Amino acid sequence: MTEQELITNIETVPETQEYFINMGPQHPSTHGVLRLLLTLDGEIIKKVEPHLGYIHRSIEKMCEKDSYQQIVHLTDRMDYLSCHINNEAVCLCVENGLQLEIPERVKVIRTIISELTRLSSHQLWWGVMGMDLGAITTFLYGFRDRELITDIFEETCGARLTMNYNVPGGVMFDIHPNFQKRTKDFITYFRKKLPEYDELLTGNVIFTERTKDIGYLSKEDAISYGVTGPSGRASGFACDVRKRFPYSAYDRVEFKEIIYTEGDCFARYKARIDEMWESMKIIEQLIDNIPEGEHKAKTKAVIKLPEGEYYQRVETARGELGVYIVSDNKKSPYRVKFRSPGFSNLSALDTMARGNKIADLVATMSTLDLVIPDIDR
Amino acid sequence: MNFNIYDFTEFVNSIKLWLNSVLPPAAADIAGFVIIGICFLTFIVILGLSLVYIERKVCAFFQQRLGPMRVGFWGTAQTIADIIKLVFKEPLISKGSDKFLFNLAAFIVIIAPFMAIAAIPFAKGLHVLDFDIGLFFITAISSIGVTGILLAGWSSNNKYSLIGAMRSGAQIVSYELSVILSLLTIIVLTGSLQLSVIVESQRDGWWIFKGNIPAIIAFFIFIIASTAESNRGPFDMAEAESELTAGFHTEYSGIKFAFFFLAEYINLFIIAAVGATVFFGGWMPLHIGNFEFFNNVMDFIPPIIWFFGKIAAIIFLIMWFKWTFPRLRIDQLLTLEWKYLLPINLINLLLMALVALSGWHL
Amino acid sequence: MDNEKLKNIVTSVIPECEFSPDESQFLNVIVKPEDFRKLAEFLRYDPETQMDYLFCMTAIDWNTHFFTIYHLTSSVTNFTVVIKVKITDRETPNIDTVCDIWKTAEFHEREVYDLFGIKFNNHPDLRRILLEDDWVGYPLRKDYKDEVNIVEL
Amino acid sequence: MSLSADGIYNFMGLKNYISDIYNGVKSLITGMKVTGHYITHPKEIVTQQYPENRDTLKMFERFRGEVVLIHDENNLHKCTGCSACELACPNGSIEIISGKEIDPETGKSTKIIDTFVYHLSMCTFCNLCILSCPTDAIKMAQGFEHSVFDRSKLTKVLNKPGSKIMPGVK
Repeated sequence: MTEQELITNIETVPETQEYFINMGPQHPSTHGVLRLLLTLDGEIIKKVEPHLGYIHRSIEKMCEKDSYQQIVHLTDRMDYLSCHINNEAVCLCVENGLQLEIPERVKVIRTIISELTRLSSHQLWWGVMGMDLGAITTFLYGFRDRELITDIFEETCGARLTMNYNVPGGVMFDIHPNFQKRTKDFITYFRKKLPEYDELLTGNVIFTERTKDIGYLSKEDAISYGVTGPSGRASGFACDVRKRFPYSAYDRVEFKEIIYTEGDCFARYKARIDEMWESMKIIEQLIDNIPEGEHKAKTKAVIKLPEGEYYQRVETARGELGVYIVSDNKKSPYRVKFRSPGFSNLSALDTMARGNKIADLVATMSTLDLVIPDIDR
Repeated sequence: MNFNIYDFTEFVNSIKLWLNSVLPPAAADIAGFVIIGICFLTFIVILGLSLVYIERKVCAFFQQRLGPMRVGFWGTAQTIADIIKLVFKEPLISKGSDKFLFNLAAFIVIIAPFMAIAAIPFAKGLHVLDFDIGLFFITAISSIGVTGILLAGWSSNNKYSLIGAMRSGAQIVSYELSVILSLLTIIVLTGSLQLSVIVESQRDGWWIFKGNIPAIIAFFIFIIASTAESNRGPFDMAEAESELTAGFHTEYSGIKFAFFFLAEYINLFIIAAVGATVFFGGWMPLHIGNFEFFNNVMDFIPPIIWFFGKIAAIIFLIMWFKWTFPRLRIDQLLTLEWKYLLPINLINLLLMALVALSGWHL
Repeated sequence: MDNEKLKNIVTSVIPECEFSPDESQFLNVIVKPEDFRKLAEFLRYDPETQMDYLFCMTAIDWNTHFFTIYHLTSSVTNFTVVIKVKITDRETPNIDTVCDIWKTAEFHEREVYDLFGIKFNNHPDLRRILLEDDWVGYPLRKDYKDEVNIVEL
Repeated sequence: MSLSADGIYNFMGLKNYISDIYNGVKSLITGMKVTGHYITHPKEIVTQQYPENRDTLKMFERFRGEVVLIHDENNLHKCTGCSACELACPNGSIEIISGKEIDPETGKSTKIIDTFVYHLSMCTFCNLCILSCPTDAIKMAQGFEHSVFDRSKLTKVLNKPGSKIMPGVK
């Protein structure tokens, strides 16, 4: 072989190429019907391009036809893991528009159930996060503890997941007589079980290796992308609506806004675990001090909001949910916009996952805690 | 015919003699092969089914569940029902896949453990292939399985499968080293690769007790490395359900999927068997020095029960790992091997040589 | 900072903007599409305002015109302003993108494009985000008709 | 190599290396203790064997399983056919077909229900119909085993044949 031939031979050796992989819409770790188009170089991610809309149900369009009472139950179907908080957002927005004075009892009940919802959502997230990283046992433990909360919901609200417990002006029924006892029992139980979560996953050397310095999101990016909730706070973005714009009974309870500055998967994980402790603290402060009174303020059968625009933000388990209602003084709103936390959080995924491996993308996604119906609405 | 549960030598010999007496020598040999083959086929199928059942139950109890309960008493017939389902399922072959290699891969994967299992001593005299390189043979043969995994990933025409296969290749090449080095640590003491000799050398105590600290370290490295070699969690990068859907066997269905499934469990058995033979004395009962009475009581338990008991214990340990730990990432997996296990292993081997030379072992 | 001061700042940048009535929840500024980009850049980068967090972005169809609505707040000063951009062109509504100023706008603008048909000039990747690529029409417009999927009760 | 005390103890990073291994193994054993606890405590198993425990399974009284029209022992119900629930329902799962009945005593015609159609397949169990009912004629029952082989079976008629409105309910 001559030298020339050798050179041409070397040149014809195929170079490494980037290739595409479709992650989803059916994939175990996208938690629903999310499709990610990954551009990969070997196992290194070059680009993540989310394709949404597989479960788009046009909730905003449906709201334009429904009465204000009916809108509430649609929000159950957005972020189904923090359904009570979604309902609360709509109700607060409507009450705000009507200038309705809601009883203190309602505020406290709403806050307790919101925090229980947050706990149950985080428990589910913890289980699923472990499963995404390969520790399937955590999934069952997370669900085991969540079951007790859903039992509380079932007894008081009448359903386990899509509870629709709020109505504009208050809550649908008064709390069940067993509610306080069950909740207290649960808190004592879960205070014992939560350290187990740490033993099983948080301290585990494999887990920390898998999550530390993975999926980094800087504070500037978090604000710019609008990444809120525990994910945003893990990057140092103080975005807890409960602290910044207190609603319901959050102004009278003491709790810490969990802020980490690392911005990696482990910080997001820790933020959620710590948030569970804070939620329990909030519930303990309120559960014995539920004021007596009505469970619902008097409202008209047909609610008409005065002309104008109303914006209400609440803190769901995933971040800041905004409800923007534009009313033209009819029985259904003119335009409703739900600023869902998942939608904004997802948009930062590309920045976070670039340069990491496929396995890291899974970890990043699960620490973002995506709920697909929340993103697609 | 003289059947003795403590010593199968006479029993096996009498079958041989009987075969030779009724058949010409060549035919007798062939008949012997066929009988052994059938025995092993039955054994492997039963083994696979029961291991799947055990895994499901153990996993369920770790997770505070009950596991399969519907089919048969406590769900004992569940795996049989599963196999029936798998047999009747349509064997799909995806478009654009290399059909020949695709089909071949499933067989390579299952053949490797089939061959390896032949060299394992089940009890005294119950041993098909007892040659002087027995341990070497098992480690060599069982790593053929990775060829099947690579072929499966390559021929599936699926990028997930391909990534899984490549991961598996990298993983097995690395961990093969640790498995062999940790076994060598004990070979330093036995001085032989023949499995029957290794078992016999532990008549007065198992190597894990006799071999001082290096033997214990070697055992743990062996467990870790062989778990990785068999692609089980926390080292199941090749399947990595949450990342690669099902890795190299994404495209397989029906009975060919069952082959992959079965191979995984037989590999598990072989690992546990090798571990039990080398570190825990194989079928040898637990003997402690001069405690005559204790030793006699232990001798009363048949060797085959000892052997399977030890295997069960090791399998339980491996399952415990799988159902507790998160999965490693591929680069961490290689880091673990090359930065931790291999250096420790080499030093451990040196230590063991020192122990053997100075006679510190029992 | 209070509403009055912010009003003054905004007027100093865009003299011909309108403000909404006082009783509304946030300060509303109504600007023309051609002024919008300038105001957005100013509010984001001016050291006094530092509106670095676009927490909600949407549009409204008022039959004769569109509003694109930007809810802005600052993580430093915690002050909120709502910019409404009035787009009177119903046939080819378009407006400058802000997704280089607030990255979250990239997705939100795609959503608005998808559901209202408002084009964002200079947007890097303006495709439908929630609906299929071959969907006809823009569902959140008030004149949208879909005989098959929308059932009138 | 520096001769500081740390440098001597941390010979070539060996100390870090060993403490890495020690901490790693310790954390793994902590995790195994948790799972080990549960495998040795089979009494803490939380599985409920559903079809077997059907007899003892009792749903909470507020559980929303399906809408029923309350009938008393004389086959009387309280529904006046005002269709408030039909209006309140967000999904159109309630259809009330009303008829007229002429009161034999006064000769006035009153509105009564002919059929109370309930589409279970469309219901989201939001409870709005129950809240809107002025006479408390309907309630949420606890039945949850709704699966059927034929979808048309999910369209139910809630008023029993021959049932009448309770006297005095307006």
